[in-house]
Amino acid sequence: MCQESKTGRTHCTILSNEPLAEGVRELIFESPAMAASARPGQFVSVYCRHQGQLLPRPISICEIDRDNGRLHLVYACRGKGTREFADYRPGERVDVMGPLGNGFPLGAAGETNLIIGGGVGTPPLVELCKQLPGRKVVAVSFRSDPYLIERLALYGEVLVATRDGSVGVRGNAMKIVEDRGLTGTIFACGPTPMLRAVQAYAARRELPAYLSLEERMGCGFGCCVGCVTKIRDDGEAGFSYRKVCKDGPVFAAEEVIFS
Amino acid sequence: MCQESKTGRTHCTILSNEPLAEGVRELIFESPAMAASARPGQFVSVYCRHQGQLLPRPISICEIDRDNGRLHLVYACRGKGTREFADYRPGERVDVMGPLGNGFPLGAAGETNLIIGGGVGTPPLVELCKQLPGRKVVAVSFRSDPYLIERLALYGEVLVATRDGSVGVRGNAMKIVEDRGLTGTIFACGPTPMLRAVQAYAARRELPAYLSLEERMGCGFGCCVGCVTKIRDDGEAGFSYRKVCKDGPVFAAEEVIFS
Amino acid sequence: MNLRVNIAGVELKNPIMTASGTFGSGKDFVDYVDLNRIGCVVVKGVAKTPWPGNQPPRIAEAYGGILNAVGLQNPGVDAFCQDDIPFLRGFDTKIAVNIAGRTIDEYVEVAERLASADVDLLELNISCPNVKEGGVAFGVDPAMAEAVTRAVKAVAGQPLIVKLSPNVTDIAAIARAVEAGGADAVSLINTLLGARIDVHRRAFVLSTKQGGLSGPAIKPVAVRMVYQVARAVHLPIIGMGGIMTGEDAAEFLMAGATAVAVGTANLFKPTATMDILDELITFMQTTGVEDVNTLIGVVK
Amino acid sequence: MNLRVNIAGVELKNPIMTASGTFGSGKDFVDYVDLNRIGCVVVKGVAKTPWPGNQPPRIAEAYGGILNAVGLQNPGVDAFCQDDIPFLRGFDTKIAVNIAGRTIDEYVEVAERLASADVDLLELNISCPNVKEGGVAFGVDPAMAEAVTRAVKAVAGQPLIVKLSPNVTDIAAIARAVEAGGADAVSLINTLLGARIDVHRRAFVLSTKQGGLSGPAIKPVAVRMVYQVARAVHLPIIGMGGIMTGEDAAEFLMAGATAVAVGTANLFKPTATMDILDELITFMQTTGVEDVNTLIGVVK
Ligand SMILES: Cc1cc2nc3c(=O)[nH]c(=O)nc-3n(C[C@H](O)[C@H](O)[C@H](O)COP(=O)(O)OP(=O)(O)OC[C@H]3O[C@@H](n4cnc5c(N)ncnc54)[C@H](O)[C@@H]3O)c2cc1C
Ligand SMILES: Cc1cc2nc3c(=O)[nH]c(=O)nc-3n(C[C@H](O)[C@H](O)[C@H](O)COP(=O)(O)OP(=O)(O)OC[C@H]3O[C@@H](n4cnc5c(N)ncnc54)[C@H](O)[C@@H]3O)c2cc1C
Ligand SMILES: Cc1cc2nc3c(=O)[nH]c(=O)nc-3n(C[C@H](O)[C@H](O)[C@H](O)COP(=O)(O)O)c2cc1C
Ligand SMILES: Cc1cc2nc3c(=O)[nH]c(=O)nc-3n(C[C@H](O)[C@H](O)[C@H](O)COP(=O)(O)O)c2cc1C
Ligand code: FES
Ligand code: FES
Repeated sequence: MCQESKTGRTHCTILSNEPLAEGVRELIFESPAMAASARPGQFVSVYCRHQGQLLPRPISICEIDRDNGRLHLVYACRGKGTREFADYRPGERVDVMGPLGNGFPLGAAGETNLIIGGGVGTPPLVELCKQLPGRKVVAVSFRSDPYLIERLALYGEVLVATRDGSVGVRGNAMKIVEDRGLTGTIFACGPTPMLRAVQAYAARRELPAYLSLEERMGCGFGCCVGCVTKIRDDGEAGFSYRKVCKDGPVFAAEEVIFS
Repeated sequence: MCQESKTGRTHCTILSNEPLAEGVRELIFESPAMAASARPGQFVSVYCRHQGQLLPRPISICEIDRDNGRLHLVYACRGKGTREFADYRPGERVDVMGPLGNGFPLGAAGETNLIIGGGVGTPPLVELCKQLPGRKVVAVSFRSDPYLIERLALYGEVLVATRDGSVGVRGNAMKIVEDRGLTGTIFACGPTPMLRAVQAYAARRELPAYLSLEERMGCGFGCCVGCVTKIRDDGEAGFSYRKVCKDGPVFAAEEVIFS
Repeated sequence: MNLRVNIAGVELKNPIMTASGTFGSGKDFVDYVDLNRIGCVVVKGVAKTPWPGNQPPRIAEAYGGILNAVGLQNPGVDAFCQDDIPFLRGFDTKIAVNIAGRTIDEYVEVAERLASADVDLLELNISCPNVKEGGVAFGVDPAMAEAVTRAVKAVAGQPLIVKLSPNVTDIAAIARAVEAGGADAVSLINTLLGARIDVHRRAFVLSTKQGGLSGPAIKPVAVRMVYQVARAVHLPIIGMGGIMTGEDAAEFLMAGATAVAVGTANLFKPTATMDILDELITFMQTTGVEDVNTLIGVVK
Repeated sequence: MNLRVNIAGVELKNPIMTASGTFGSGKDFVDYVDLNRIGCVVVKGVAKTPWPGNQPPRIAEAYGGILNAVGLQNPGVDAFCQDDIPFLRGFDTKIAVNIAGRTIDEYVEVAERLASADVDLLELNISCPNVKEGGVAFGVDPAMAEAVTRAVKAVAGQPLIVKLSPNVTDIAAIARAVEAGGADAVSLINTLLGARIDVHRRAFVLSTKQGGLSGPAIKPVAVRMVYQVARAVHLPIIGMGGIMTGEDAAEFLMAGATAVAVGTANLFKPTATMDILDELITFMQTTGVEDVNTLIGVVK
């Protein structure tokens, strides 16, 4: 049970923390309040126990289990924080704050939707596929060892690429999309080079596209102006810095300036 | 089991961490190596999990269970570190380094020994009484709620005082000693005002006396010169600063300069 | 129990303030905090015209703290007056405006614009390490610090707090200079200059290479400086730097601060201001302190 | 893999040194550390005659660090030469002697006494915040820093490292001054001035009120200063301040240090030097670095 309150930052009980692939784990924790309000594409801030490491680790919500009051996160063990998370055991507590950000615009769904993911950009696409209306084609890529494929396959056709070619096409998800000339309303989450390619492809084909961005965060809820990204506007400079945590993490592709 | 190594600082498994009195607990942990070499009056450094709090907490060894490879500590929950210790559960690990310091000079035991303790100065007296030869009279005082009395009673007569008079004499252990005019070779551990009174009493009665001192520590093993106390010498200044952690914590009473 | 303190004639209901740049103008906190309970909200730095701020990454983690290089992104004083003052005036709390500038003239223009605005205090930021012209030159040179203080004080419509940089050899000298320049109060410390390298990417984490270190890691430096400044000037002091708990707040008061500001703690615990206020009250209760003013400078 | 680095003509087998005052003369570490594996042992500050040091308490805890006010307690240069040099010469490691003094003459006398001693390097401590005359005045004034460096260099029998204080507005200026004075290398940083108040006792924790802050809390300040100094002078730099891991060591090398010193980490983990060396080697292996010298100053 979560101690729900207006603290924002709550102690939540861990239900499971199992490996999904090499260096990738799924963490399930209890929070009826968060599960009740969460939307696809939102994220939560997970805090370290190590009190030298004070910043939140933003992790997308992979699945929302409203019935049981649970959230599922899928995370890669990379730096000090996520490697710490890997050791958590069921029954232990973790400090979480969320849900945060705006998530994907479900109302923008087309008849056909092209869902594009790379690596740990894939997790939020599971709940997105679950809730997004319309036909869904999913193209996802991984370094070598794919995960979450079966869950995505519940909602549409899934096309897989791996960097080493061990599973599916060799290359990244955009190679599949380009080779097949796939179209539809695009929802994408993944590394910046992939998102840049999505943006170019969407522009060329004149497809509506939404990109979920990453940036280093200080607070995760909008107060520090730490997590900005360049968003096109009419001002003198042609852009202004907007907050990934509060104004995003999802932005319309044509607004985003990758620099 | 302890991962014994030359690290000095070792992960030890906690076997028990039960309350003995209001705000006082006994922590039992496993360490065959430490148990094999420990002597009465030595201490260990216990480290916090909170990585903002890096300094060791020096805690005296209360009992040495060589047969089972265990050490017993008895600690008061006072500041941030010891309050953290209070939450540890059996099966969890704690970082400990030791045994440290020199302990009580067992060879100095007299025919009659006067063992004087106050508050959390009492714990090391249990193992001392266990190992010290000769007759033992024990005078100990507490704020209100005495502890470790039954264990001390195994080795000699125990006289108790409490500050509020709720148990035994009202006052501190030195009141008992003075009132009864007790004599013998003195071994004492407790708050500075009590040790100062012990020193004066021993001088007046010409009794040999050994005092276990406290000071704030940086390292606990002698490298930082942080934990010094004034020890009489022949130099110009009449004293030099000696390390409580390495040269002590026990010093002959006539050497100590309380300032 | 009395929690009221007085900063240059402005009475705060309690000594808990927010540190500029860590609380926006409070809007992001209404879900977590009752703004009516905060002594004074110090808003993020406001300049004459909108500033874009620095490129990302603007945030790096440090042990017990964070490095930031926000670079005073702000929408300018006009947008501030229009959007933020009415919002904050909806609550029973004092408002202090942190002023950013690149030249004396720019500082003066913001203060002039605010002279008729409905705010309670001005805080002159001559110590932002994150923009080349963010006042840092003013903050490290006593003569320049005095000059900019004097110029802004001449046009200020509200009592003037000057915010000091810790990146100096002698902070007491800077404090004396701004006192001579007419400051009504000083606040300290701003962030310590620091840097972090990502050894895998072989590059600085922050786009600006160096940034400002804040959080509990800097608290001992801040307490030392508050104590030094309290001995050097007769001005009220707003103490800050790594305050995480009510006892931390009490520590700054005892070192000589009249009020304290909570900064980085807001970022990872949005209820920090309330929690710290509650803990300060508990600390006063358990130690028998009737009036918070009796804590100020009690340690000599 | 090459780990050898060269400090002013003295070749260290690896870039791991100890920070003065945190390792004694190594005797307390023989149970935990193979001294033969340390690039250079920098011993605790040594003065002309024995110094008693400050009254206790000398240690206070800070978030992610410690405050110390040891005050350079030491037995004097004669006792050092008699007891510590023979001990350390029993190991295959370089020896650097940290020199403490109150006046230029005192520094000079220690250096003269050591000129004929069997040690490899001298480290001039003009930055100890813990004794009124512990050189701190020399460390914050470029002209004085240059003067004391020149005087000691004139009599030094070994290459001279000058240890810089971080408690200055412009550390690059001090570094340039000691370079002009003839320093062969610089080491930085010494501790940051800080203080801690015990709010229950209403008193400073340290007997000296303020002390020196060290440990991971200060690392970002240290990395920034190493980078600044590397851009200001042509001398080899020994980087230190909060190094806890091999990656921390790599960070200082990349910022421009030729070698690094491990300080506070020794206190709560006596194997720290060995662990950091092993981790640095692992870091080099996994990132394909053949020669540690290629890391030095690689981040621009
Ligand atoms: C909106 C959003 C959603 C995300 N969703 C997921 C997800 O579902 N699964 C997943 O595995 N990862 C996700 N990430 C990336 C994840 O936040 C980082 O991998 C993680 O923060 C790294 O922390 P660390 O302690 O392992 O690394 P460290 O290097 O120790 O982290 C140091 C600091 O840098 C920050 N940081 C490091 N890498 C990143 C990054 N790529 N993006 C943002 N901050 C970073 C950390 O949060 C921390 O503050 C997401 C990032 C964002 C911004
Ligand atoms: C040789 C020795 C043996 C001791 N044996 C015992 C024992 O058996 N049982 C027991 O309950 N206590 C004992 N103490 C006291 C115990 O070390 C402190 O109560 C404890 O360190 C307080 O830590 P804290 O985190 O609760 O307090 P905090 O105030 O959070 O501690 C902050 C820092 O101050 C140090 N510190 C605070 N109080 C003391 C103190 N009285 N002595 C030394 N350092 C202090 C802490 O170690 C820490 O480094 C002993 C002290 C010494 C020196
Ligand atoms: C993200 C961030 C932004 C900041 N922006 C400003 C600012 O605009 N103006 C200013 O005077 N100080 C600014 N500061 C400094 C804080 O107000 C405060 O002086 C400093 O962070 C120390 O306090 P702390 O350790 O409690 O954060 C900023 C600090 C942070 C962390
Ligand atoms: C207990 C202690 C004693 C110190 N004594 C000295 C000294 O005698 N001479 C000196 O130059 N620096 C001294 N220092 C400073 C360290 O050498 C080092 O510069 C500083 O602690 C920063 O490194 P760290 O964070 O790794 O400890 C001392 C530091 C500590 C913690
Ligand atoms: S992380 Fe603070 S505003 Fe986005
Ligand atoms: S605590 Fe370091 S020498 Fe005693």
